[in-house]
Order: sequence, then C-alpha cells, then structure tokens
Amino acid sequence: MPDRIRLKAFGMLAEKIGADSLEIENPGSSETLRRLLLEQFPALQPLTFRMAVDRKLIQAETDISAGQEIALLPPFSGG
Amino acid sequence: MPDRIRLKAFGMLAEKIGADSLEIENPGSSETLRRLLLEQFPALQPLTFRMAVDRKLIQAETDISAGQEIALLPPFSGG
Amino acid sequence: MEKVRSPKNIFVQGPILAEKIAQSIANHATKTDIGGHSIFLGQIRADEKPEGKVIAIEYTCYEEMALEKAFEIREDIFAKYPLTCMHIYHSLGEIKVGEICLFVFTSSKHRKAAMQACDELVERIKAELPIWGKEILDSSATQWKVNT
Amino acid sequence: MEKVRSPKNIFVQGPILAEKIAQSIANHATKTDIGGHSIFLGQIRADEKPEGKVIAIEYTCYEEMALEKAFEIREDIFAKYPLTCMHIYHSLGEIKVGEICLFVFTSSKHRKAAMQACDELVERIKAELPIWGKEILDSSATQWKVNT
Repeated sequence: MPDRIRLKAFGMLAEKIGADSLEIENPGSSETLRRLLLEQFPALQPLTFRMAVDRKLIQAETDISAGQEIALLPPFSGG
Repeated sequence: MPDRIRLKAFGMLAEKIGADSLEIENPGSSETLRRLLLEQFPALQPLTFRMAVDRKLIQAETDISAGQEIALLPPFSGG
Repeated sequence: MEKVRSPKNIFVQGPILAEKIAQSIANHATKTDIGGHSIFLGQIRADEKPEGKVIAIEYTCYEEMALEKAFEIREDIFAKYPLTCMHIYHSLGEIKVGEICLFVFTSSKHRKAAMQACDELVERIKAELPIWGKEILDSSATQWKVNT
Repeated sequence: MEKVRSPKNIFVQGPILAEKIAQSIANHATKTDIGGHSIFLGQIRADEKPEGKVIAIEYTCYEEMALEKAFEIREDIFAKYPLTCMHIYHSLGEIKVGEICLFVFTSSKHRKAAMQACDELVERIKAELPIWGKEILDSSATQWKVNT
C-alpha cells in the first residue's frame, strides 16, 4: 500500500488551495505537513488554521499514518 | 363622600374570605386593616399575604385614604 | 431615537398555541438587525401530589396591577439590555398538562443580550406578577400552586 | 434507566422555517414531565461591511467531524443537566437575511436546567463545530464570517 494520505480543506483554505480535497504522499507528521503546505501554497501563510486527524482536532505535533484523513480547518464560524 | 374603601381578594384568599371583592369602612391604615381581616376571617390567620394599595405593593405600614383600591395578595405563582 | 411604549396586554385566554409562537417568530423575519432570538416556554407538568396527579392549572390574575408591573419590568429590561424586541404572553383560565402557559421572547443583535434578558424576564415574571395558579388534580381536588 | 444515544443529523438544507419550530414544540405536548423549554434561534443579520451589505450567508461544514462533535457535546450536556430533551439544527447552503440558520431547543422539568443547557449548547456549537459561513454582500463580493 502506497504511503499516501487524504487531505480535506474547508472554507477559506479550500478557496486559497483551489481544491477541497487532495491526495498526497504522507509527510509523516502534522508539522511537516504544515511546512509543506505553506511552501506549496504561499497564500496560506497569513492564515490561521488548525488540523484534524481522523476527525479529531489535534492540539500538538501529531504523527500521521498512511490512510488517515487529515483536514485543514480555518476558524469556525457556525451559528 | 363616605369614608369607604374597595377591597379585592385573590387566589386562596378569595376562597377563604368567600368573595373576591368587598367594600368596607376605611380602617385608616394597612396594619389596622390586616388586624380587622384576621379577626373577621380567622381562616386567614395561617396564611401569608401581602397588600397592594392602588396596584402598588406596600412594603411597610401605609395610610389608606377613602376611595383607594386595596388588594390582598397571596404568594404569586404565575409562569 | 427613543420609542415611547405603553402598557400592552400580556394575557391570553387559554393555552398558548405552537402556531402563535411560529407566527411571532415569522413576524421578525423583516427585522434584519436581529442576530439572535431567545424563547422561554412554560409547560404544564403532570406533577404527582399526595392528593392526586395534576391534570390542569387554572390561572387567575389581578389584571390591572399585573399589566402595570409587566410594563415596569419591560421598561427595566429594555433599559438594561440592547434589545430589538420583547414579547411576553401568559395564559389565563384552565390550561391542561402538556399545554404552554408562558411565552417569553427576546431578540437582539448579538445573542447574549437576548439570552440574559429572557432569563431575567422569566425570573421577574414569576416573582413579581400577581398571577395565581390553582392545580386541578385527577382526584378532582384542587390546590394552590407554590412557585419554588 | 440510561437511554443509549447515537449521532443524529443536525444539518438542514436551507433555512429553518417557523413551521418546523412550531412542529417541534407541538411534539413535546405529550411529554408531561416537562415544565420549561428554552429555545435559541440564530437569524441572518444584514450587517454593513466596508465592501457592502450582507444579503445572505452560505454555510458549509465538515459533516462527519461536525456530527461526531455534536454528539460529544450532546452527551456532555445531558450528563451535566437534568434534561428531558435536546434538539440542535443548523442550516447548510445559502440562508438569506432575516432567515433562521440555527435552532437549539432544550426541555427540562424545571426551567433553570433548560436555560443553562441552551446557553451552553449555543456557545459550544459556535466554538467547536467545524462549520463556516461565507457572507454574500450586495456588491456581489463575498467574505468569510468571523465569530466574535
């Protein structure tokens, strides 16, 4: 099985990335992923965002395994 | 003009007095009125009630003038 | 600009119907400065008492005093919170278990004012309005409700 | 007896209609252990922005995460307050000014639990559910909503 992950982007982040879903090679950790994204999509640099791994918000650097669902979440604005 | 007042009774007090409205001679003050009522209607003695003069709750002994509307108010239980 | 308000009737004969609540909500769709509505509904509970189960409450009031007091409470709450709208309805007469007897509705630009005002209104309505509820039990006995 | 609960859909396509709210209220008339209902409604406001006036908000969400989180919030609130019922509905898609986009409904024996639970639910929904609102302005510009 190739070491790939699914990436979902929401709200303003999906607009800046130009897609709401990507499949990429697993960068191994959330902080490595964040660095790669900011390099590849400089428009993300001024933005605040959090990440969820398998639908749970992460609070600190987290290892990422193949097959996991990673989500890029701008500040929530429901209600 | 005779020195009389209108007395209204509500809720449990109207039941105990047997009427929801009385016209009586002006006793002159709220405390005198309370004493007269407890004498005339002993069933009121165990009950807690407040009085309103012209639709305002009174907090202390209050003079009563002819023509005023006095109300006997058991504890409120709206809502 | 200050709007001059005068006492309004808050009393409704019989239960407050869900359709009336819906109509009241729908009436606010044109007020586009409102961001949040807070609603409290009082419903008659089938409490078990030593003398029997409550099947209805019959409400009576000292109407003139209640309307003056309700007006005073409205003015206080409008002065204290930045509200767009405030509505109070209380039932009179016999209201059966499961039916609605109190409807308090506040609206404001931001949610907190509406919520805090609604809570405070309900507390003051229960504590300060001369309204009395007589509980009617399934044994046909009656007893006067006590607010806790 | 503990009732086992499972995640429920909280999302509604389009605005929440007054008739739906009325139906939801009416559905509780048979629950005669309820004494108080607390309802919060979020309504779209015609805010003035430098780039134009808001005419609608388009809501999107991360649905699987939002439903898991909403379930967790429900369980927390049921554990914390003695509630009889709790309902949460949030709109998705384009909701116009004056329309309702959030409906939170709590019921309990005594009023305070319903009121406090409703307030806390609204705070947690706004802070914790992955939902995003894009404001559509009358200039055709759009901008992402920021919760304050």
